[in-house]
Amino acid sequence: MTEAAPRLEIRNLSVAVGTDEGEARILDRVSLKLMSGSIHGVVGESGCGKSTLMRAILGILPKRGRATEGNVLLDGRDLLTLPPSVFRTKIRGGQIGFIPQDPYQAFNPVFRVGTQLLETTRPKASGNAFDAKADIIALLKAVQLPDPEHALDRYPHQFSGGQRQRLLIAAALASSPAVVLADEPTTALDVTTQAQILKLLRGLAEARGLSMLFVTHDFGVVAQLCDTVTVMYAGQTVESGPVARVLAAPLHPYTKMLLACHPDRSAALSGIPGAVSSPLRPPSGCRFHPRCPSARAECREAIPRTSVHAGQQKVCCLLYEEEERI
Amino acid sequence: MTRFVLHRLLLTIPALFGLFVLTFIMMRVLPNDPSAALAGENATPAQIAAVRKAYGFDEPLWKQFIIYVEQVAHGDLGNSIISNRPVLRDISDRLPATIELTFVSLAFAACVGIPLGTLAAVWYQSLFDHVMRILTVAGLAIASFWFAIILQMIFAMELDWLPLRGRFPEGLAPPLHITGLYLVDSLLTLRFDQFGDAFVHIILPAFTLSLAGLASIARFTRAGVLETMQKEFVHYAEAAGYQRRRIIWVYVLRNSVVGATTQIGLLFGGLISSAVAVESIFDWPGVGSYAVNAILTSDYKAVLAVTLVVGVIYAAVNILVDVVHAWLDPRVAETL
Amino acid sequence: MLILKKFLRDVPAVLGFCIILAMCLIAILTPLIVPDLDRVYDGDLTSRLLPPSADFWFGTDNLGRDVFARVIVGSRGALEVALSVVALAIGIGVPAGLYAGYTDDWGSQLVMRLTDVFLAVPQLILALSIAQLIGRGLNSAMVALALTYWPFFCRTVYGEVRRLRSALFIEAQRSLGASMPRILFVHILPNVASAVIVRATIGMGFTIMTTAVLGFLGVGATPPNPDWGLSVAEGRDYLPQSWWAVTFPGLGIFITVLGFNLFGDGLRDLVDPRLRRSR
Amino acid sequence: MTDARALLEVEHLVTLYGGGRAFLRKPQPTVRAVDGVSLKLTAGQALGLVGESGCGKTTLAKTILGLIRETSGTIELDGKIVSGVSPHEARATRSTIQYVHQDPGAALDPWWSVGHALEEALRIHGASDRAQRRQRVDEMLEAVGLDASFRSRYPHELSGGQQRRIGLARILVLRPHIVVLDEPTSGLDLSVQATVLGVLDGLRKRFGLTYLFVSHDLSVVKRMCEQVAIMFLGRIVEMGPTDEIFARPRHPYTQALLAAIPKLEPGSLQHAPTLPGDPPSGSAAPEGCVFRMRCPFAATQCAEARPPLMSVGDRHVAACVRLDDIETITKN
Repeated sequence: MTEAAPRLEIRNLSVAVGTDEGEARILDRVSLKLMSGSIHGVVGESGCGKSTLMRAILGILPKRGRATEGNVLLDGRDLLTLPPSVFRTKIRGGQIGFIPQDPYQAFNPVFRVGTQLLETTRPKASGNAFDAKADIIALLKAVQLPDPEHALDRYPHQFSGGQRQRLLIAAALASSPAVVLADEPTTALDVTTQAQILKLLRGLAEARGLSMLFVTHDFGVVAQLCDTVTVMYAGQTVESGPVARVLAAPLHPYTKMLLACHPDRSAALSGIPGAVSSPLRPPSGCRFHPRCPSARAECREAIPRTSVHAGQQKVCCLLYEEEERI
Repeated sequence: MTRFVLHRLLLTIPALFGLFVLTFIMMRVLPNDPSAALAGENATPAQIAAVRKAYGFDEPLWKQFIIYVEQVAHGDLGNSIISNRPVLRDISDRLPATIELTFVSLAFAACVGIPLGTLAAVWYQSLFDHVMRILTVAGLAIASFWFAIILQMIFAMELDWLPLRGRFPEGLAPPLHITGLYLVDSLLTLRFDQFGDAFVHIILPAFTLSLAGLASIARFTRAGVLETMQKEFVHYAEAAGYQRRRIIWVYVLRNSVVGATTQIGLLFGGLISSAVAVESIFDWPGVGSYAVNAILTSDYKAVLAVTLVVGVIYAAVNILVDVVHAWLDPRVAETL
Repeated sequence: MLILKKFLRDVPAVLGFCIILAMCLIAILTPLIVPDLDRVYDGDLTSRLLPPSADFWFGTDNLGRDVFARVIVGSRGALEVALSVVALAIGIGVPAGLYAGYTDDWGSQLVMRLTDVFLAVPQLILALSIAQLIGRGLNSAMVALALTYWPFFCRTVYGEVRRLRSALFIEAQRSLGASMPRILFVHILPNVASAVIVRATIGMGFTIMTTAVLGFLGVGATPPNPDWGLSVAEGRDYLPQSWWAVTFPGLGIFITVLGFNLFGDGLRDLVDPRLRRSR
Repeated sequence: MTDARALLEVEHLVTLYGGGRAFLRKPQPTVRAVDGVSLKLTAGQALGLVGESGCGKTTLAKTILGLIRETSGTIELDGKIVSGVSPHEARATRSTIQYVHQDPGAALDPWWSVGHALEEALRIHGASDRAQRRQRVDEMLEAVGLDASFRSRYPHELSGGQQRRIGLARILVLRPHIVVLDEPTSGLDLSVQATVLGVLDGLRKRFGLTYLFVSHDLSVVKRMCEQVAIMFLGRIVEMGPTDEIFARPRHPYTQALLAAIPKLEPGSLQHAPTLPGDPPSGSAAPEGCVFRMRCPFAATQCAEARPPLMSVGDRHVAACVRLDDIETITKN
């Protein structure tokens, strides 16, 4: 199988954060690939490490957090080895654009929108403020914000939630980034607004050939927006592949159970028994084994390897390792 | 914005009127015999009776109140027993000195306190933060009158680096009266020698006065910055690639200062209170030392006039603070 | 118990608590520490302005009185005054604040406008003129301070009650059908108490300071009371030679106020852990 | 189900906020949070109340509970009129209706243990026997799937799903007939949400409860409720049996809401029509049909008068004057 080089690749990334009660191993050998010009979804429930993954890619891990192993490769270059100053000037707001979760909280309420949107272009702009402003206004038109010419002089509270999210999308695109990271950008919005934003993102991605990593907890959103998907559980990647395949034929027991909880699928209201384990004392072996109905004795000890199915769908589970061997 | 200022002004009126009534009550009700109090300590019964007649104290209380209102409406707060001049005139002569002193102290406290507080928050729980915490708590625990005397003892009496008291060298003519503020007037008339003289005189009182303000500005700046740094928009700014220095010194600091502006009013109250003792220690010819003299000489009219005037100034400062707050945070004025 | 553990980790607050404890002990045990009250009130004119020595630890003042003994006895007075003032202010301010916060009628408005009037002038200025008018002396100073301090408690309680009244867990009580008095006394009052305690602790320090200022200006305690503020004023004329007569009473104020401020800060953090959240 | 009696009947309910003007302030516009709502709750059934933020669904729920006083209209509970009284009295007469908050963690007194809080609910209602109270509390903890050890826990020690169960247990000890559930699953993970819904379903059967299920999530309502009412800007625009509404939505707003849900079949959203604009705020309600500003089918006649709820099927009503036109347009 010859593959094109991915735009962004996470390879075996582990992140630990020091807390008062000891070291929390938030991410454990996470791997995923974002191909150029595609949208890759990262799905998981709270506590699965989605936001830590985002912060690791952006180089803004919390003070006592560090990547213990692995790489974050952007166009083949390992971001983790970059000095912080390069990270700030070249990567964040440069090669990586970021769309935050809550448009209501992401703006500083006492500054005009224009000041904040133009802030990212500050360090790079070669002195031509007029150009930067014209560029942003063009982007505001692209994100279909009403009255884009005067938007920059207004304050955040004068915009609705959907409009603010459009502003933030424009901000993320301002530096023509190689990769856009989106952190649950529609969770805080109403369902009709969410539909607008999802359509807008899909349209922008197609028109501009964006490569986007889209984090969410909602399989429905993934189905509507993404080309490929990675499912995470308790800091580990459990399954990945093309969206249509994963949704139609999930392999990992966790993916199966999570999909079964979706209102479109479930007949009985069962849920997944138990709770996500604490990253302070993660279970040995496969982190899902305490809640897994198909768990066996080996699952406690053995760390599952990744096996590939039908050429595209990857799964981390002992059940399939054996299958492959046979 | 005009609506906001107007609204704020009108809100102050009931409080000031209340204060006005309160001073009247204090004047007529609290002393056992206001006539005796007004006539002075060694007055004969005949003199007291004369005073009672002259001031209308034999009239019913409500009538006295109307007379009082009329007097004040004409800008007449009575004459000082000591100087025998209208107290309002005395106070207005001394007001510039107090304004100069409190303004310099407040400016110094803000210029030093805000950066220190911000740094303490940025270096949260570092050695700097801990030392700052101890120093600021200590700064708030020092009695300003005592600190003033200790500074006088060290820098004026022992070391003789700075003048012991006063606002200007004795015997020299003060700067030409333009604003009444020596530092400003001397600069306006380009008399830099006078500016130097005024400056060395203001150092000790202004530093004493600013100590508590500096400590509390540093403390609430630190608290404000810490709170703001938890906000989602700071995380977003980081992720979106704003410069860290700009995040802290522009975005976070402005929000923290906006949150803290309402504290400045209280701070100013503390400043005026301390100014009473500090002015009298340094013989600073301001309203504070005037108030102390009035109290020590039982000059009732003067004491009450000072109370009223300080109330009006304090209200003005608080309105100003609110207007600045509304200007810094566009959401405030829009709620009205 | 968790709260106690958390408090013990806060070293400055524990230090503050120890200072307060020590001050209280000294105040209670004054008769044992200073058995001879002559050294406090009368003194010996033959031993005027002596520097600190083994006999007079803090030296003597212009009337030959033992500065150490005066500072110790002064602590008792300072604590007594502060305690009475704060207690009086709480006695007026807390019920007024509860009433104003709990009701929405004109009475509530009246109380809050009254606090506006008292807060329209800095407390010390108002206290000065009231004390002056009732007549000089420690008692009138105390009355003046309490009369001008209650609005602070009233405001605190009012704000807390209003905040809690719209809190979700109070609304839940209402939707369960709890009566208003029950909500007020069972749910709101315990939550308000912590805010009042914090205010009272910091208020103790603040009042000790203000009393000293009044004493210094000659409106509070009268000679020969060993009041700290008054002592500083009396010693001022003999500077810079007899520095001890001014320095030690001032240090007394400083340490006591410091103790209350540190402890109050720690208490506030304990009650409102918002700022202490680790990042 | 013809003999099903109406346990609760709401007629032309209106709740206004704001209004009037204070001295030197901008006149506060009156917000018609609930604007002439009529609905019936049938004993033992669940009615879903769906709408986007700001549509007035929570205000409607709180007005029915009596926490907010209605401006006009009547509320009939068990055949007795209970409206027209102050919030304080209202909670006493409507004690068979109980309310579960959206954020049950914040609805618990942070200083009180779970057991204490649950018993407090009983104490409010005069249950003086201590042993009886304990027994009842344990019983309800068990009913929501928690064991008695939860008595001694504090609100901050509970997970999101547990907090919701405690919130349920707290009102269940009072043996209500009608339970108002305010966004009972918002903010929960899918796997937890499914368990909470399971508990809710079980409780309904076990205690014969009637639910008023307030939610913005149509897919949850679909699974839980027999009846659905769709709200927009203070008014009910469509109401009827759940199956019917999901299969044949008639009002353009309902159609848009259903189309906007991200479904699991990839690409379905791409072809669905999107609603222009943002959810409106209550202050600027236009004349005539409130939805016409965002409606793709709006015509001049929509601005003329407020459209009444018209029957479009078996107990299925919709408030739109162009229902027939829309049907022909969408068919072609």
